[in-house]
Amino acid sequence: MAVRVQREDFDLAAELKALTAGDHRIGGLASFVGLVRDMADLGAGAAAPVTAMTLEHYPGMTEKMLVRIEDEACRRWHLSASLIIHRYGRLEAGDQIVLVACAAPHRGDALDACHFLIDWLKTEAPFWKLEETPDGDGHWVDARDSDTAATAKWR
Amino acid sequence: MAVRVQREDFDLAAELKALTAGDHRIGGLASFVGLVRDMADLGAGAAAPVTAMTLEHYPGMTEKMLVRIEDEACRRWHLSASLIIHRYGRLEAGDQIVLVACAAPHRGDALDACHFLIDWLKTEAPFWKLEETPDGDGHWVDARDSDTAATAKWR
Amino acid sequence: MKLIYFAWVRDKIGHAEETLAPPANVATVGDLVAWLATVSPGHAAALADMSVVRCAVNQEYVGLSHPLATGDEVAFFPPVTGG
Amino acid sequence: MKLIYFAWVRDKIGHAEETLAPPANVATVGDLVAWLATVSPGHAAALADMSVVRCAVNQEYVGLSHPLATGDEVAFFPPVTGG
Repeated sequence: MAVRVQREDFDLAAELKALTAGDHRIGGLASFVGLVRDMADLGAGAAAPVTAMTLEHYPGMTEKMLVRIEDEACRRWHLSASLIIHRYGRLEAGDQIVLVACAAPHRGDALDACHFLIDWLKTEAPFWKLEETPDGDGHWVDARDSDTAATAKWR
Repeated sequence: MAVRVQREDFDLAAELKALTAGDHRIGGLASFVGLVRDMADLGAGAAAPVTAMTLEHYPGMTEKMLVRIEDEACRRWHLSASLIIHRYGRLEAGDQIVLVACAAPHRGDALDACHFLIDWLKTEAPFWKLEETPDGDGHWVDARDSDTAATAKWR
Repeated sequence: MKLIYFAWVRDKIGHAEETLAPPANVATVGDLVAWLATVSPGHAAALADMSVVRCAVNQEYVGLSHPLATGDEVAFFPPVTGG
Repeated sequence: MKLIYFAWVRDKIGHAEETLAPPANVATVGDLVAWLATVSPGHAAALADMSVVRCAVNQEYVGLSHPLATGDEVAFFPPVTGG
């Protein structure tokens, strides 16, 4: 069970390997990586190109919320190990933003907990995205109703 | 969209990296890795130690079923890329058995398709596990009702 | 007709595949199962409970009523346990 | 009282944090929002529509009726968009 909030990129391979290393009770490892897309959804099917984004967060509260979300996952599912890494700062299209990974004796626990963590994190962890468009403008990404709905299904 | 059935281990990092490389429309990458557990479920909470297992399959039909399952996922969700790797032969506790990975513009598609693929594969792809216990005995793993139920929810 | 067996179905029958020529009145998978049970005690034991045996004809899952044709590849095996 | 602002709330107010001493009749978050709107046009603009502003007191999400104490760390920000 671990949470990291960092500016640096992460090595997906090394993180996943470390999560299961030496624990042969683990039958499944589910993971999700969020990546910076080069297009922003503007709603109604419209999209705009994005060259980069800056992720801002609330130091202290971020870690507190991520630990709480992870604790909640451990209460709901039987997990052997879990990891949340969330980056902040300036990221470019294709860059990794977030990693959520859950290892468990049974695949259902790993898969459901992983899905729960990313849905919950999206509506509870204090991060904000400022997208840069090619004309040099920056605009703050609006929270999406679909994210709120995704979290609601776990309540 | 790719399916591989192989005796050799796979490099999780390299596979995941290749799946998203260069496609900046991808916003999420969901993956599941199945690992050989050192304990077998005997039902009713009982378990027995397992030192290794041998995975047998039906060459030809296996690939055909995996391609069909992957096609079905692509019909149901908007995916940018997907990959199924399933090993056969003798594997030891902690070894990787299977990788399912889905990349998509939106996380929900990647997560749901990944979950679907592993559930469906478990009841449709012609693989059989022979578990070895420390006393040298081998026994064929029984299909689990829970796997059939997991697949049924996607129908 | 090519017959292929996997896992404990193969263990009970004693070999992984064989080529057999069933009599002309074997028209379906169910007929084939009944006839195979007369071939050897191993075949009979392996196919005694078809609720735990699956059949594929030409690499497609089929039921007992599926019709058979000359040259079919017919496989019998337990419910699958991969993943 | 330490006040912290993020994202477009900060952009509208013009700075990321400040220490203010609200009058004694500011007992809740709702009171604080009303008082802050009098501090500057930027504050007023940032907090004009509290349906799109979240508040955390001492790093816990709270509603407008949440009571305030001296020494609280109060943060205002838009709905979160991480992940």
